[in-house]
Amino acid sequence: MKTKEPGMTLIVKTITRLTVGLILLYGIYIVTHGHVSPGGGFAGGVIIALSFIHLMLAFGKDLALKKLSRGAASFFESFGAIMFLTIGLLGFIGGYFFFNFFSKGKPFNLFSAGIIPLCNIAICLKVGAGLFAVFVALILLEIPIRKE
Amino acid sequence: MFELYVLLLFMIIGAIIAVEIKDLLSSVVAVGAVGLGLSVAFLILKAPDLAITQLVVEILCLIILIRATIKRDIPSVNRRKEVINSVMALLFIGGFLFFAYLALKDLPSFGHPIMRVSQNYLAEGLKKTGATNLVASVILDFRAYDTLGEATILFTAVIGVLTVLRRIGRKRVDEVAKEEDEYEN
Amino acid sequence: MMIYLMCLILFCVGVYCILVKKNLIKIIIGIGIVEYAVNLFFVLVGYRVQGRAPILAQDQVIQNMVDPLPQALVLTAIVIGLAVTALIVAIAMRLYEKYGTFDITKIRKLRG
Amino acid sequence: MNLAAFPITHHLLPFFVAIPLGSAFLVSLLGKKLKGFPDTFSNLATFSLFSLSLFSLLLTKRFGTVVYKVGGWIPPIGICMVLDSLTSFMLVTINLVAFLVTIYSIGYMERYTAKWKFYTLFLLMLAGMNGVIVTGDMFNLFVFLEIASISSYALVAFGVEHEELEASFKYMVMGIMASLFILLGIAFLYSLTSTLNMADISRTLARIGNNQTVFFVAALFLMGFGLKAALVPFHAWLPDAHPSAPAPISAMLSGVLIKALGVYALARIFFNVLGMTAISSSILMVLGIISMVLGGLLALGQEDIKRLFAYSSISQIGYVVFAIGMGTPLGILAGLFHLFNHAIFKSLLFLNSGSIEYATGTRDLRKMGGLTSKMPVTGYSSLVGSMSISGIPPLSGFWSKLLIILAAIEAKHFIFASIAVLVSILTLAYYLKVQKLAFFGELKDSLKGIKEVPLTMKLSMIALSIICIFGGLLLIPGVQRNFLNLATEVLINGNNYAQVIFGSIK
Repeated sequence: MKTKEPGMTLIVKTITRLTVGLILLYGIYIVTHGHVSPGGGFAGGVIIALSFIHLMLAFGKDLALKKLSRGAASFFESFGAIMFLTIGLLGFIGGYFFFNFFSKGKPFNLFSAGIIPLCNIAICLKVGAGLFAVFVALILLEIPIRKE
Repeated sequence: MFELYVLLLFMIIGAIIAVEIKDLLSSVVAVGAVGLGLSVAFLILKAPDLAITQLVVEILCLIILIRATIKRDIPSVNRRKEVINSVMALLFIGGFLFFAYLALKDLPSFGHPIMRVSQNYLAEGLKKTGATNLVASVILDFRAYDTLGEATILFTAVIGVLTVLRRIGRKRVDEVAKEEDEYEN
Repeated sequence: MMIYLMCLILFCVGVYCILVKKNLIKIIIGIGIVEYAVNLFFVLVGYRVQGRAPILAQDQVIQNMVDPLPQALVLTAIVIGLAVTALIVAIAMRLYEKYGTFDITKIRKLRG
Repeated sequence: MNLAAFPITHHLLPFFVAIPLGSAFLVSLLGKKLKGFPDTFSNLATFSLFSLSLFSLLLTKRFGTVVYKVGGWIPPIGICMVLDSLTSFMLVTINLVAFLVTIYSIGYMERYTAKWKFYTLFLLMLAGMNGVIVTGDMFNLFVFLEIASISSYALVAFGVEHEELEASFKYMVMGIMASLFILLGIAFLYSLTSTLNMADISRTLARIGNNQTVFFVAALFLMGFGLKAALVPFHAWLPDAHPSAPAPISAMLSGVLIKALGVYALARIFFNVLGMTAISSSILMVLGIISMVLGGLLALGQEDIKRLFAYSSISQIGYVVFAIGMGTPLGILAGLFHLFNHAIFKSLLFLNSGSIEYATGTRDLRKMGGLTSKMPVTGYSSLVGSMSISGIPPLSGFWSKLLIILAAIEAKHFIFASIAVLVSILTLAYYLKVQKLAFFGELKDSLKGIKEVPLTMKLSMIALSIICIFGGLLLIPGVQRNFLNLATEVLINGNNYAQVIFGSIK
């Protein structure tokens, strides 16, 4: 007789263990290659958030919160937002708000397109952390069953 | 473009099922099907960025909606038909579609957009921004200011959700309530 | 033309749902459908017959691309839709917690 | 990049959005840890925004229309921000009210939990409104409209009690519908003109001429922005949403939000982008008149003080839309003047109601009485606000209503003018009711122990009532020429907007 573990069955847990890293990696790939292939900060951010949510659904909330605590999530969220705004403000170096002040690099390379990859990373931080925070808040909302 | 018609028909039928079916969970699943259909439609319409985004957003929305509906409420939605309400809605929709039909006549026909401004993005996007994904060059360089707004909207919604889910909103008049509520930490 | 009209019919299905249904979750679903329809309409507007996706490939000259601008706008609109859905679901869940139902006819503390 | 061709002062334009956004992010990052940081920092932010908006008045006077190219892209390729006289007029109105309301919030919001969330959402709402006012791009307008709307949905539910959540849900459904109608309209407009820049759209539409699509788009925009402005067939959410919010937010919603998202956007789009026709003019006038009458009649029967004020907002917005809808120079001038005045006295009245709730814990008029003796500042400032909104000379409301009626007579709408006079009397009736029930008469026994509100709340109420008293001075020729007339000219100019914008791109 085992004590009841949080989360779903063994099959789900095993598969989750195998796939969650891949999902996270795929999200990071999508973010960093946003300027050369389809995807971008937003889609990648959602995928990264989904990988944590996946973890939470399979193993229960404690494990996922250990990997990424709520304080950290809200910190990353604000940090991503400030980073994006700062990139915009740094554009004043080139003369305009949101001016693409970085060197453009060689097309088709990972390090090209000036501020675009940086913006992607900022958005990814913001979106991933923000959506994770929303999801955790919704999960933790315990609704008492009421009898009228 | 035949497949697009089939797909749209599928989406409309899925939407009608989602609207009319009694069970809430089935309804949510049906709307998920519509969303996935939309994602495929984006792919057919040559918008891979949107297809990826729509797909992941759909998954997230479904998880949130299922979380909201599962084990809640009696599945039977109130059957009391409010005839007047439906008739009014149908009248509004009829009028809307009629005027929309008139308006659509004056639009450029499907598949032949004018692209007066967009020509510049296609022609100069790579040279001026260095990004080979022209959609990325539009959202993060030509129209980066919009994207700032978009990121802010998401930020607003997150703060909004955390605000709405607070356990206690008001302090009682003479009570010195603790500042932070239980959702904080 | 026909395809635009079908897209607007999808729009109207959503509007009908919002106007007639009395269940919070159904209303949220209606909003979702309307969002889909508007996003699809925007992308349809930018489609070009025999067009290619607006992504350049190495050593290849591609002509006749579809319009990238509506795609960028719809990307923003999808995010807005997600944000709105998250917030409205949160409010609906709080309402469920307070009233014990999703039925809007039973949630009536306010008069008008 | 040649900076010299572009005066350095023009670079302040993005800061109308960047300051509130940056402070919102910082408040959310640090506000939880540092006590008192949200209060001071938010007040600093709104104060600097107010000073900037005053400075922008000078800027438009000196340079005329300023067009700022975001990212250095020439419109219509990139997004542009536009600062013309109407913009700076609206900016002054919004940021003035926002500044005074944040001062008030220091004291008032002690009653609620999680103050930093309040300030974050408040600043985001302000950023959204400033963004809507400052932008020159159609889709960008939509994006910032959504920022302002979404934060207001959350703020309406800030108290998380039954009524607040319900009102917020209702408001949210209506608001999302409105946004989606607007987005559909933008999609049609983009397909027709293949551009998103407002000036460019205006130029293209003038070339295309009359078109069924434009008519449909106008209808969609009327529905969308009409919902945001709470014109009468679309008003159902307002009397629930505005009273449910905390008092400073009610003041912001009724005072400036419905004007920035509704009236300003309607005026800008109908006058400068789509072009005003006789039909749209008469539709706006009729909607204005209906809102005026219905709002007034419904207000008369209310017992809840904030609900009464909310219905009164519908009525007064009716005045503004009616006056602007006339399309004559005097009409628009009167409409804008009334918009400014209404922003001041309606926020004053909502702040008063907040003070009453703060002190007595009730919003029911029947449970009040004789409050002036205990709360002199609230009592007298509310007297000033009430008399001003009902049009008692020499307070500011009198002058704007007089101008509206004169404009109606000048444009030969005699029936509408007489209705406006009658509604003005109606307004006086229900505000006298408020004064009689709440502030005069016998002090109820249950209210013996109440105290006047804290200093910060008093300060902002006093400031607002002083502006109410001296608001009429804006009609002094010198001031009027620089503040109101210039803003009026922008709307009168109509489709010439495009020439002005493209003429001032450097």
